[in-house]
Amino acid sequence: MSDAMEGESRDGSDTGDPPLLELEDLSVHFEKRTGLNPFADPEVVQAVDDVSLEINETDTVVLVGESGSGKTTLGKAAIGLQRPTSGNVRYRGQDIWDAKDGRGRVEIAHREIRKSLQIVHQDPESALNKSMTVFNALSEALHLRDEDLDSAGRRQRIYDVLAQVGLEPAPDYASRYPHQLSGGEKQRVILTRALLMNPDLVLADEAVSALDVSLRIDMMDLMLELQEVFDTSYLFVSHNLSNARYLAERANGRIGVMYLGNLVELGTPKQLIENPKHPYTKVLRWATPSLSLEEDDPGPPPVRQIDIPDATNPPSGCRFHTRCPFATEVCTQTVPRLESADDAQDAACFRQFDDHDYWDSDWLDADAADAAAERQF
Amino acid sequence: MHPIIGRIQQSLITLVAAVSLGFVLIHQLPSGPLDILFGLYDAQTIRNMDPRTIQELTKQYTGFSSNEPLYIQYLQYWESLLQLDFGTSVIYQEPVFEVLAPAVPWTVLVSTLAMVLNVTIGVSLGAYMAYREGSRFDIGATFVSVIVSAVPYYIVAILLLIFLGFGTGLFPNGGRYADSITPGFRLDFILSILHHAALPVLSLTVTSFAALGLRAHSIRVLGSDYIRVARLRGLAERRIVFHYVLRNSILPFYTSFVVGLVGLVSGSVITEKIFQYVGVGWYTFKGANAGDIPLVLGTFTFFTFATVIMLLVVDLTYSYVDPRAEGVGADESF
Amino acid sequence: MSPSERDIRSDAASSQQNAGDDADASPASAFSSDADYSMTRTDELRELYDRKFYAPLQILIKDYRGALGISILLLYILMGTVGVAVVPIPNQDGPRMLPWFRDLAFPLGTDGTGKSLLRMIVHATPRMLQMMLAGTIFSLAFSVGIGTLAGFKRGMTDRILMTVTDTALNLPGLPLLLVLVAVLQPSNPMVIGIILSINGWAGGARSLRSQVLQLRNADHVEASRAMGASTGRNIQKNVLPELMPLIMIRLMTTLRSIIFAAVGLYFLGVLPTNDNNWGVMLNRSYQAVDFEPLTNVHYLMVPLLTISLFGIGTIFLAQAFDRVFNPRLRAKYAKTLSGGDKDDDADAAASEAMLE
Amino acid sequence: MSGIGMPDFGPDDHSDEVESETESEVTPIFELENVSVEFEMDRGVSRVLDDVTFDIHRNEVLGVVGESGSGKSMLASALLDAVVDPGVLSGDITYYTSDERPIDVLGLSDRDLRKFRWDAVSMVFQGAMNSFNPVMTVRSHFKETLEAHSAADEEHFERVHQLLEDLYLEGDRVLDSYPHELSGGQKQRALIALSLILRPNVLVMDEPTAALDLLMQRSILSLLSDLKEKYEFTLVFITHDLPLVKNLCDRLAVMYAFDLVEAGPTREVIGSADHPYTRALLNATPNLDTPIEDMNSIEGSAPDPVNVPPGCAYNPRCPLAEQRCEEEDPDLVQVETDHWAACFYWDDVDDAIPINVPGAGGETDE
Repeated sequence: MSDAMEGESRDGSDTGDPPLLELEDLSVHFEKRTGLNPFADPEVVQAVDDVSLEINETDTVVLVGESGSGKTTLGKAAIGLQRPTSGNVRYRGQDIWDAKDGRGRVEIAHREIRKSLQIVHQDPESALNKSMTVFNALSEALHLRDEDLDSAGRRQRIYDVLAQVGLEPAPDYASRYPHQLSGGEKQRVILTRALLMNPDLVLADEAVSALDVSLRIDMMDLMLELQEVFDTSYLFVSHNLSNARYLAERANGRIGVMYLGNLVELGTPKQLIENPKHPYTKVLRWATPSLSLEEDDPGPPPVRQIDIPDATNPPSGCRFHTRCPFATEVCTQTVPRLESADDAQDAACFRQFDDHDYWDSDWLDADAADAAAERQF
Repeated sequence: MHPIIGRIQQSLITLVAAVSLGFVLIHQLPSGPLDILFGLYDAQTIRNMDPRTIQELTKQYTGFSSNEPLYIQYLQYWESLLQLDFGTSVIYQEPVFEVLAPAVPWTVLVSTLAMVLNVTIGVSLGAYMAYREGSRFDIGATFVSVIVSAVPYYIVAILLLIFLGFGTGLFPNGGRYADSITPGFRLDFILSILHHAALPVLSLTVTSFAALGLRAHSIRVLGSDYIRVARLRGLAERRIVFHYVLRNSILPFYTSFVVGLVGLVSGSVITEKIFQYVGVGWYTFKGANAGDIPLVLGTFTFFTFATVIMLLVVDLTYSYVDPRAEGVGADESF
Repeated sequence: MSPSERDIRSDAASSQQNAGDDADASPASAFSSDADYSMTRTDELRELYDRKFYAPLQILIKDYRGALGISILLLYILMGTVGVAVVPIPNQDGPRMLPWFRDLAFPLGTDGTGKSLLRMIVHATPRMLQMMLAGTIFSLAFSVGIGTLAGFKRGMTDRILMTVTDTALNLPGLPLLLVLVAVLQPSNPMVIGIILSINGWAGGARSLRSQVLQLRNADHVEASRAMGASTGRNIQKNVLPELMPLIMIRLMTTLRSIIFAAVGLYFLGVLPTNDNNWGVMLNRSYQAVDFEPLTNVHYLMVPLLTISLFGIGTIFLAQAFDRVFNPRLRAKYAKTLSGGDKDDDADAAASEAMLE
Repeated sequence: MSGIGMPDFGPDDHSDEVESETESEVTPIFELENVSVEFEMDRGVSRVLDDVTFDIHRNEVLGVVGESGSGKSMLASALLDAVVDPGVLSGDITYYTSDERPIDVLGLSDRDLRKFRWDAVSMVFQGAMNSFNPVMTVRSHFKETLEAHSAADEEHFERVHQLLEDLYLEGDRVLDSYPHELSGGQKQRALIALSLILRPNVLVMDEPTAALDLLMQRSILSLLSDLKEKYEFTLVFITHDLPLVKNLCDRLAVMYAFDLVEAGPTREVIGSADHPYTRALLNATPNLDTPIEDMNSIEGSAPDPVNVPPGCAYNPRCPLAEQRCEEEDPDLVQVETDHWAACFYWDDVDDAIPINVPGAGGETDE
């Protein structure tokens, strides 16, 4: 197993040419038409709110957050399946929606971009067409990549890749229908289909959480092995910090924490797990159960409110201020930027700057703050 | 409520479409609106009629004078319709409205009774078949339902007429009420009406036999989690059947039920012919048979109006039944 | 180095701008597999035939409803094509009102004018078949076309198409037909067929649209969109196959409704008819039946059974089609499909579901 | 299969003189003997619960851990004699009331069973999403349950509000809303309240938080331990997520291939597991503490209920498998005072498969 590549994490694009994929102030808002009266302006759900992120070659970024945090929407916007409301998505410097609409000078054709950004879904049941055999599903991928292989060559290519992901004997698996495969086998076929497109970036939308516990690590290892062979980057989406940590650490990538549409912290697994900066990352850290026998009872939830606020009218300023134990007046007024006070990871929270006027504005809930502080939270 | 506004909008569009279709069809006649006159006068008299009387006559029969530009004709057509002037019937030489008005209550009576019967039988039979799924009763009832829905309703009407009418004399062979009884608000008159309406109502009930549809939905509901939890909570079976199974299987059934209703209303044409039951359907048959365009168009407009009203009523009650309702217009699969 | 290995890496390399220096870092041995399975062209054709034709037919025949349904429909088609050539034109050469199964020359008996009922039934079939053909094609084309388009396109097109569909749905069936027939006086069976299904397609469009709406945001549709499949290809490959059961059942309902409407109009005497057909026979026969003693029943029963049998045939076939499109059963019956170690069929999958 | 025989309170190394105190503390509330569930398949009989013999102690929190397809949900349904048709439940299940009276659950008449369920033992399903009737308000769910058990009195209605408050839910707002108007977390908490209104002695929960977010899961679990203290009931928590229930459960029971393979106090089962599968599962569960190099998945896949491998069901995937494992199916053997494992070679598991969990060690006598 080739071990993780050395070298510090490649978030800075040092080689001058534009990063593989660049999201710049990306926002995706949905209009929800309420039934009351057609003339009232519809409620707007701010699923993703001005997020910027860069992904490089053979890079791995894992987005973590609760459901409703917009991580899947951001993922789909990044690979061009979801048109953003504002901001842009650039693939090797070329804005993909300009390419699609043919606006301005289009250097990389949309067809090219489309093929190099693929997706692996969470639920193996609905990600495979039930009335198509594995072979037909995979040859569809080859056809769409307009491989000029004759049918024998195509068959050979499919059998090779099936063997590669451990589905042996290949001809047997190739002629099966999805209902004749186990969950793990289906997920491997789905991964194969995406990789057959020879993509530069694969969005893995919770790709392992539907699998049995004992298969998850197997699947993540497989994805990382294939990352070497196919030189592809991964944008992994997960609500489970343990899975995220395993993948990011193995692939020497980064973890991004999403809350209610905002990217609130971005850094290496070591930085985020050992000394998280943003209070929400700490809450996620608390919520992730650990197997270690030394750690005793975690105590009550360290948030002022269990339920996630409604995404249609998110809280002002820092959106976590309604649940954050350390929230102060300042947090409700100004929106924190994703930046770093030191050379550690970026975080969208004023607490990292000790000269910020956050420190002299009063708590929203003093005893919650004391309780949290006392638990070295 | 948005869905209701949507529903009313849809009803208006349907009405306008029906009326416009009528208008267009009149112009499709071999020689346009004049064609109606040929049915009445021989070619000779028409040729030497002066144009003004021809205009008068066509206006009388169709509701618009055919020499005006098209859009004027269309507006006149609407104008006369809104004044309930549907033109004049060729075979009865009376305004279509006068011909149809007395017949409307009879058709409404039969359709409404059939609808009520259909709901009660269809729903309770369907629910019970689902509840006893796999039992001999279920298999037998399903087979009968399949046969019934495989046979057109007018064949069922004929069989009813022959075996229950001519054959055994249990029911009258046709007509709306016994000639011997003078109409009046008395018990014997009402009984006679019901006695005469029995067979038509029964045959119309068959048109949109709902049992099979409801059975399928009920079976799906019976398999869901909340039924299992309800049983674990020790709820009485009766409560589960009514408040859980029926309430939840009615919803998807509602939309397929509506299609059945439209079929039921338009089914009255043949049924009224078979049972000599003089309602709007009867006049439709008479008009179509004799090529009396104004009469047939009149009945068509009535049927459209009746269907639209019925669907509005159904839609209003629907949103009451299902709290998550977006109205019948929602894209529930049939 | 086995061909497949070089092929993969060269393939991976070609997509890389800066050809990585991975020449020697060959992937771990687990990756190299030198199995090559060449299949001749005929094998592929045999496999295609087997899966697309042989297996579905097997399923259909195995189910009694399928077998019954197919034989009934075939009977009518043969009657309308071969039967017409074999059975002579009916003429009034027989005794009047001869009951059925009395005389071999008139197996189904005769009508008031001495015409053989069997011949009348047979010779009425071709016009019915033409009506069915034209009406079904028109109706299915509209149902599938509008249903899929509305389901896929959403937004304004969806709203407009659905308004048109709802309007057609809300127009009362028979009165509309009567008006059209009274004005247009159609005589060619194809035209009549189309008129008969003028608003029949609406029900199908609505149910197909809701099915497409569900399929539209299914993961595998989104995955193939990500792979660059055009909307057309996506519909053809992922959406239509899943719609087939619904389309087939809608086809059967359309067949039934067209024939019933045609017979209804003939029964009302509204459609111009010179020769005999089932509706006219029905209309004349039901008035001829009298009771003490029970006579002329055969005259009514012959058209009645002919129409009902056709209806039952379509319903049985519709129920059987539901099974044909179930991939589990397709796998079980297809010869060329290996079951694999999960020699699976509906029961094992059911037991799996029970485990959860 | 001879299990651990009679539920003996055998000589445990606790000092004996406190007999009565430990006596009442360790009395079982449920005793399962050779409990099996079989489904008639045309390809043979599939046993989705294979001869389980086990005791559940009164007022304990028992975690039943197993991967999907291990039969753990079937065990939950068996406790309420609510196995889905056409499953056939066999063996005997004895429930002990608070005054130690044994009740044969499978022998109960329909009427008594209806009374027994929700009164003595109630259950929360995984799919909270559709455990509520979509066309009824939450309030009518509570009302009809109380009426069905003729407990629709003021005192119970008061308890409903109290329960909802304990679960951080505003009583009236939740009660008057329809299920589709509540979020996933709220629905699950309302379902827990609904299952506790008749003060059951045992609450069985089948993956209650699987569909919820991390934060909501952890919060519901900490709520549960408070509720258990306040309302004093035995909690049987069924999950595939071992770390989640580590702090909640007093004892853990591990299931594999439709049978119990290990059971014992939580710290022992995690710290010094005695069954190869438990150890493999511990090493395969992603978590934040174990270094990633030590994490590795389990080869092969769980068996299909119709063809369970002969002998010990785990032998195809077990590094310790010997000839004997392929022939005999091992019974639960007592390895510690209250710690059982179903493996012939349980004592050389230690060095064969080390547990890479911080704080875990080879110490066997805890």
